Amino acid sequence: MSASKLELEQFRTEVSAWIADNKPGNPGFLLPQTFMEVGNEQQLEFLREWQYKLWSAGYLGMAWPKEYGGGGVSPAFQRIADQEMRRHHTPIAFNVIGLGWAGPLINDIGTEEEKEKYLKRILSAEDIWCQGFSEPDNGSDLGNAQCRAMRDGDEYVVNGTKIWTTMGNFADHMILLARTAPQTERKYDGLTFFLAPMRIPGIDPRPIQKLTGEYGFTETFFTDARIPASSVIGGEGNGWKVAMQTLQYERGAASGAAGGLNAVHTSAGEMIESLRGVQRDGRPILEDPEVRDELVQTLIREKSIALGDRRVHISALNADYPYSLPLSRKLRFTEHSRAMRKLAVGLQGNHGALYVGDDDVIDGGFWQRSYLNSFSATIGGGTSQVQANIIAERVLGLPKD
Amino acid sequence: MSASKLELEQFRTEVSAWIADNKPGNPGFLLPQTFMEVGNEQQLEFLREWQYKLWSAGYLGMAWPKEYGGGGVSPAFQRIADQEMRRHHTPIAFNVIGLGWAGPLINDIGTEEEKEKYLKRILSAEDIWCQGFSEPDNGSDLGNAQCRAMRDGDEYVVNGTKIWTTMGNFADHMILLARTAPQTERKYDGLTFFLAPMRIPGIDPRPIQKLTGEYGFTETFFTDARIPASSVIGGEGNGWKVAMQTLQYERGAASGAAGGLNAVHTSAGEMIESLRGVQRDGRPILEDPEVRDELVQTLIREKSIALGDRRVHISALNADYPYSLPLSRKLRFTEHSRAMRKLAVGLQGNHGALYVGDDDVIDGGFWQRSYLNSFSATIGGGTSQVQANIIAERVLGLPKD
Amino acid sequence: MNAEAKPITHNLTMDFSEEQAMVLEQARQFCGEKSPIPSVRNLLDSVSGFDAAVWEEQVQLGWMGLAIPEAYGGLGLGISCSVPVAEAMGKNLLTTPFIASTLAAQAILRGGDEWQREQWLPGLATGTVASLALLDDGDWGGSLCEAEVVRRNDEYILSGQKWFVAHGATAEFFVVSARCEGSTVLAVVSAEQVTKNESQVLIDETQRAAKISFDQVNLSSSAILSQADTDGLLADLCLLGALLTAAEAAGSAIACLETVVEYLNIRKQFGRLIGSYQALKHPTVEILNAVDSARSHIYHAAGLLGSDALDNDAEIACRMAKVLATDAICYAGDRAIQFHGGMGFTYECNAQLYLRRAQWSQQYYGDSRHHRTRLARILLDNSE
Amino acid sequence: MNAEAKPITHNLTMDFSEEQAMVLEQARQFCGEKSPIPSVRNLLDSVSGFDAAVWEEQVQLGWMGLAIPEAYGGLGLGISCSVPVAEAMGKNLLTTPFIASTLAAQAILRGGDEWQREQWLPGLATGTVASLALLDDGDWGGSLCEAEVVRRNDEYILSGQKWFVAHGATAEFFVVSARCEGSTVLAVVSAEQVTKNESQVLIDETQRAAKISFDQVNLSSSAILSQADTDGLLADLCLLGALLTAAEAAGSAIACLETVVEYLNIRKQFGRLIGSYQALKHPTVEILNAVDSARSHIYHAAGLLGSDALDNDAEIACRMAKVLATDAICYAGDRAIQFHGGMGFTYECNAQLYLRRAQWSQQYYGDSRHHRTRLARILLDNSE
Repeated sequence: MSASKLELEQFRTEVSAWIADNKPGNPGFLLPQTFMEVGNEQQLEFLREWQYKLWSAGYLGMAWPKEYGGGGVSPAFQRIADQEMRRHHTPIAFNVIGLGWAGPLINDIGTEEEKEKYLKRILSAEDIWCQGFSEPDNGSDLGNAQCRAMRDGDEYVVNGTKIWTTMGNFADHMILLARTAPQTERKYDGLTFFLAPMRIPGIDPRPIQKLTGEYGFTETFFTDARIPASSVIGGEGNGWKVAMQTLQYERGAASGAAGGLNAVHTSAGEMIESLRGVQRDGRPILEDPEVRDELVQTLIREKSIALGDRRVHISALNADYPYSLPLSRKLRFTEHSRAMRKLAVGLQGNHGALYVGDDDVIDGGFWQRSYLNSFSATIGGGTSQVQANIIAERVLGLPKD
Repeated sequence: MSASKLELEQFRTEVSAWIADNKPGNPGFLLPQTFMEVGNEQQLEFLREWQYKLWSAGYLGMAWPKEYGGGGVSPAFQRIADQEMRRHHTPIAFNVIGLGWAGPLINDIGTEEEKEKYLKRILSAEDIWCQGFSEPDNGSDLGNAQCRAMRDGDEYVVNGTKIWTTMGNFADHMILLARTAPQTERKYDGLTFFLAPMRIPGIDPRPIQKLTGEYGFTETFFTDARIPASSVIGGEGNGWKVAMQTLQYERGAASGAAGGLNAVHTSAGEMIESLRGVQRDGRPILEDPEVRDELVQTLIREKSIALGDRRVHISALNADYPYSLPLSRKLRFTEHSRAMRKLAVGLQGNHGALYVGDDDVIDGGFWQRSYLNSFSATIGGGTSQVQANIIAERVLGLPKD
Repeated sequence: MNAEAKPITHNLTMDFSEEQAMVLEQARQFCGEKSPIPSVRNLLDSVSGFDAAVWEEQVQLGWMGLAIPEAYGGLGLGISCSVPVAEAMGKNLLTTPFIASTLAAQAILRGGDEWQREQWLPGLATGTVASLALLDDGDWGGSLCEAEVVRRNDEYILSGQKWFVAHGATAEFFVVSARCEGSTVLAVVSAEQVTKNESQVLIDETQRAAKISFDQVNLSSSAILSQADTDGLLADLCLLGALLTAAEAAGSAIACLETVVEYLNIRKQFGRLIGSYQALKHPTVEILNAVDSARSHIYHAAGLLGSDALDNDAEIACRMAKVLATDAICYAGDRAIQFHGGMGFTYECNAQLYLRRAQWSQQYYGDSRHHRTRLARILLDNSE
Repeated sequence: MNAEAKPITHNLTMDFSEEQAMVLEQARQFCGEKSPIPSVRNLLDSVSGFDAAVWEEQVQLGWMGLAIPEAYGGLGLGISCSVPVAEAMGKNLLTTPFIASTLAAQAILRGGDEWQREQWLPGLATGTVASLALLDDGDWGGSLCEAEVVRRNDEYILSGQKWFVAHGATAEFFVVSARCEGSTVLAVVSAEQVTKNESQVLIDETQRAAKISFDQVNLSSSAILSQADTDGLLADLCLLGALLTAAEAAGSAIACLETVVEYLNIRKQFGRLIGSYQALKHPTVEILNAVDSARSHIYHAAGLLGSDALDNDAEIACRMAKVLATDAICYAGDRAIQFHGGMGFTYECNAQLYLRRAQWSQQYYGDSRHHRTRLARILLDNSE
């Protein structure tokens, strides 16, 4: 199934042309930069339409099996399609939990019935998926999940609370990690993984207002919610293993994800452009030597991440600490993103004190909002502090706390 | 015994004049900046002579009792004398452990006999004192000292190792913290404090070469060294309490220390002066905007410490965290000193790669050597990391590790 | 090495008067009582941004008169006594027009003639809301004042636009900087005379500011403050504004620190209180040290202020205070979100209030870089 | 927002050839065997600073010929293959004249005519020690070259002084920059012709450098490299020097990191391995990330180098590599001392070797600020 270089280049031309023709125009409202920023129906419908269009044209789920709505071709095509989407700054393919987590998992270990039931509707965005891993008292400590699912005949009765459920209020299904056996020796052993329905009695997703003032997450309360026993995936008690497997898919098409952009990439170059009109001491801030130096350092850091993503594939250059680049990427990237946005706001002078909705705010308040939103990445999916511990222990072999 | 403002100002004039007349000239070799840098006999004899001269003139131990060689006047006089020494950049009063630790302790809790035996000779620098607290395996964990002193008749037999003994090879006496009862419930309870002789069989102080290439500390090995039982101070088993008391004296004349400079203060202004001749990109480095900004930040930090030393006395401005300024001073000051020296070397351009002994090195290599030496303060007396824990726990009330 | 080099920043005065101490204690207590977080949150959506009753009480306590001489109905304690109030207000995120009106009063006191002082200061001492309007655009360091006053016989005609006028929607009058015949003037303009008054949308929802425009507004000659070297006065007002903003920011940073410490002492992860992790406790100590440094400089600066034009030492002190205080709140606010984990990402968590405050404080009356650039000139170029 | 803004640093090539991989593996093994720490320490006091036998072995392995074309007795693999050697040497603090001679060879290869290449390159490929002499004073950014060549008929007369000439005491000849009739030239000068050759006392005791002076030294016209735009060539040599220094520094930083990790895994305080304290483990992760970033840039830069003049992308890459590598070793060296506690304060502890190396690496071929200033010009002023 491997494709020739020529085929791939031809494909790039084709997809690029299609995107140029079909990329939606400015909708007149701020579009979500990540799937965690879908806060209202207007944004949701816009993104649902875009994803459907993308899939209909054959540029999403290209490496998934044909019989379940995929394209059945090499992941190399999807990578190219994704690159072109990034290059053309298209909107995101917002159904991220379905495309990047649940879908690949179902593809890998799901039954025939599950594949038929779920996969196509993930790609077409007919079904929206959300994720139920974190809990209010166990943000960083996934293995300690306390949400209970008690077997009762053909069903499990779920009680507990999940938090940071992205699009929980819009979702049709949830990948749910719940405790089916409370008394196990290792806390991980009592967990089970479910493909749970969301639109049933006893499930109450309540929107959480983010620090930006907007919405995008819910806290999901389960009160005697009855989910079918058939929604277990990977077998009862194997939830931890399945969850860990699910987390591996995040990395892109090659690992089984359906593809599409899951975030709008914001480059340091865009930050610099945003500052072109800003004056400091009566002259353009981009002429201020100290500011220039901070911008250069930001550019260097940005390039470090991009080069690291390439170096990771050269094993001779990863001999000392083979897991260093992949395991540290989240920390490096999310901290860079936060720092860059903090700098962008700080360099705006007075404009930095304005916010979304002001007539004079730079780029519609994008940078302020984006700085506030950036903490979702330095906190979610394991805080930066937890990431540093992981790197210290798994890459450098330092002792646990 | 309180002195009038006029008396004090007259005294300031007097001492300033005396110093101007008696301050030694350039000895032709690099003088120690702290007592931890006395590496050879030449430096030792020079400093011994200076201290003797200072004491003979009545400007050292001014607040100690007259009968033991002191001046018997208010500590305010010593503070002024110290200020003038600092202003005139005199050499240090190098017998620091005697003047600032052992002396005040003996003054406070020593017997008449001990006072007569030790105090005057500390001031005159006839006896040099050193300190035996740290051990190779317990750098930061003083309470865990393992050096053993077993009672045997009128003597204690000492076995073990002390490290970072400043001037151990020159010292006549040591304040020694040793374990006299190995099996106590709290590790602190088994410790005893000694005024131990150094020039007896079984004590072997071996010079440690510092990272600068010079000497200044010893590792002191005790092998069945027999010290008189009468050298216990504060009572057997009370060593921890006595040691903690001793550490309180460090703060200067008001707390009982004899006074005199224990370190040559190096200001950011001196760093800036040292850079006046350095060129970057064909013009003076002090005109480089980015460098200027780093220098300003250094000046601000330096001033913060000095202002904090004044604000600490204004209780209304210390209401939130009363122990914050005093407990954090060591961390703030030593980290500032290290960072400033690191910057000073980094800004020298190529000259930064030269070292003591080179013809072209700036200020005789002072900054390079001083950067390397600065770690003695960020490590010794509780590392910066331990200091941060102390502040977190005692000032902010955060939980222990 | 030049062992005789003098310290570059030799003034280390730390005078804190009994009056300042009294004001600090009173202000802390008052603000703590009147501005608990629920009250702060209640006001976020309000138009004025403050509770008129609380403002009235502040006025009754005499705080608006602290820096106004007794001859004009004030207490005559000097601007150094306004600094602790700003800090206490910052600590409780209380944002009445105290700073705005205090600065307007300073402009009139330092720049007005006797008639002008008598005209406006007694009202300010008893609660008239007023505000400085200095900025023509987004740049505190720009030297060109674009607003212009044209003189026609005995009349003055003002045109221009001013940004970031604190409490612009509430103020009864403004003290406006403008060019006039080649030099700078300060003009007193009443709210009714303003052509356009638009509220700005601020990231710090506790603050209020407006963009105000003047289109051919007629002013009488008595509206022009003319007693002083206006350029020097403008520079001084910017320094006083920087110091009061620094005090407010330092207060907010202390509150932010307390919020962090409290959470670190109750939240558990992996079976331990998160405050026991050095990755959290040591940066929290850095916040403490940053706040401590800022406060030392703020009260050092306050002690150097009198009724005369600010001298070199006072300028250094105000600028350093602003650098440290705003760096402290920016760091504290950022870390506060992070250390609250998922909770910190919610609007409900108070950490966001401090992070948003930080974005206001850092730019108002010049950001850290702005002041450091000027400090470099003073400290590195004027060495004797 | 301008969503179409192009990435400013668009070249993300990461080519690492099989030859480079082979050289890296071989060099790491060789340097690990030949330069364990006791050997490094044995050489600290020596005059030459290196073991002639080890140098001879390096030469035998063909390393001096890596970047010299086959026509002149080299292997013709290009300068990109010298980079891994520099890194491996840095990792083991091995400091033979590899970098010095490689750079001298590049000067002749890029700047010499056929006769000059044939004259010197075969010797360099087989171990002649040579060195570049570029610096007139302490400033890598100064544009004035003060050494001067005066032309008299067919002869050239050189006068001047050069600083920080690596392995100046050992080199058989030098490639010296000088002014000549309004432009710049590079001249090949033999060690015997040097008027004064003084070793400098370096903080990094593993390195060797000299100050060399020329007083009216006569050179034949064949000693003047004249094939190229000399200003461009000089700039390129500085970039190549920066990259090789960066590679050496990155290697040293890796070794420093390993030293820290090892100690953190054996030293106990308060009953716990000190590596379990986040105050130590997280900064150690920062060292790792800094080294990783530096290495990504170093090999990216190496992949962009050919035999032609360096293009814009190569310049950006070399400068970024130098910034990151030297910042990494400076941070790593400093933290290594601190994290070794009292032990770190001793000469016996290896941490000091890396801290001293850092002081050498940071300034050699321009420090981090030097390169960042130039990057600002390229990246911020030339945006299309």
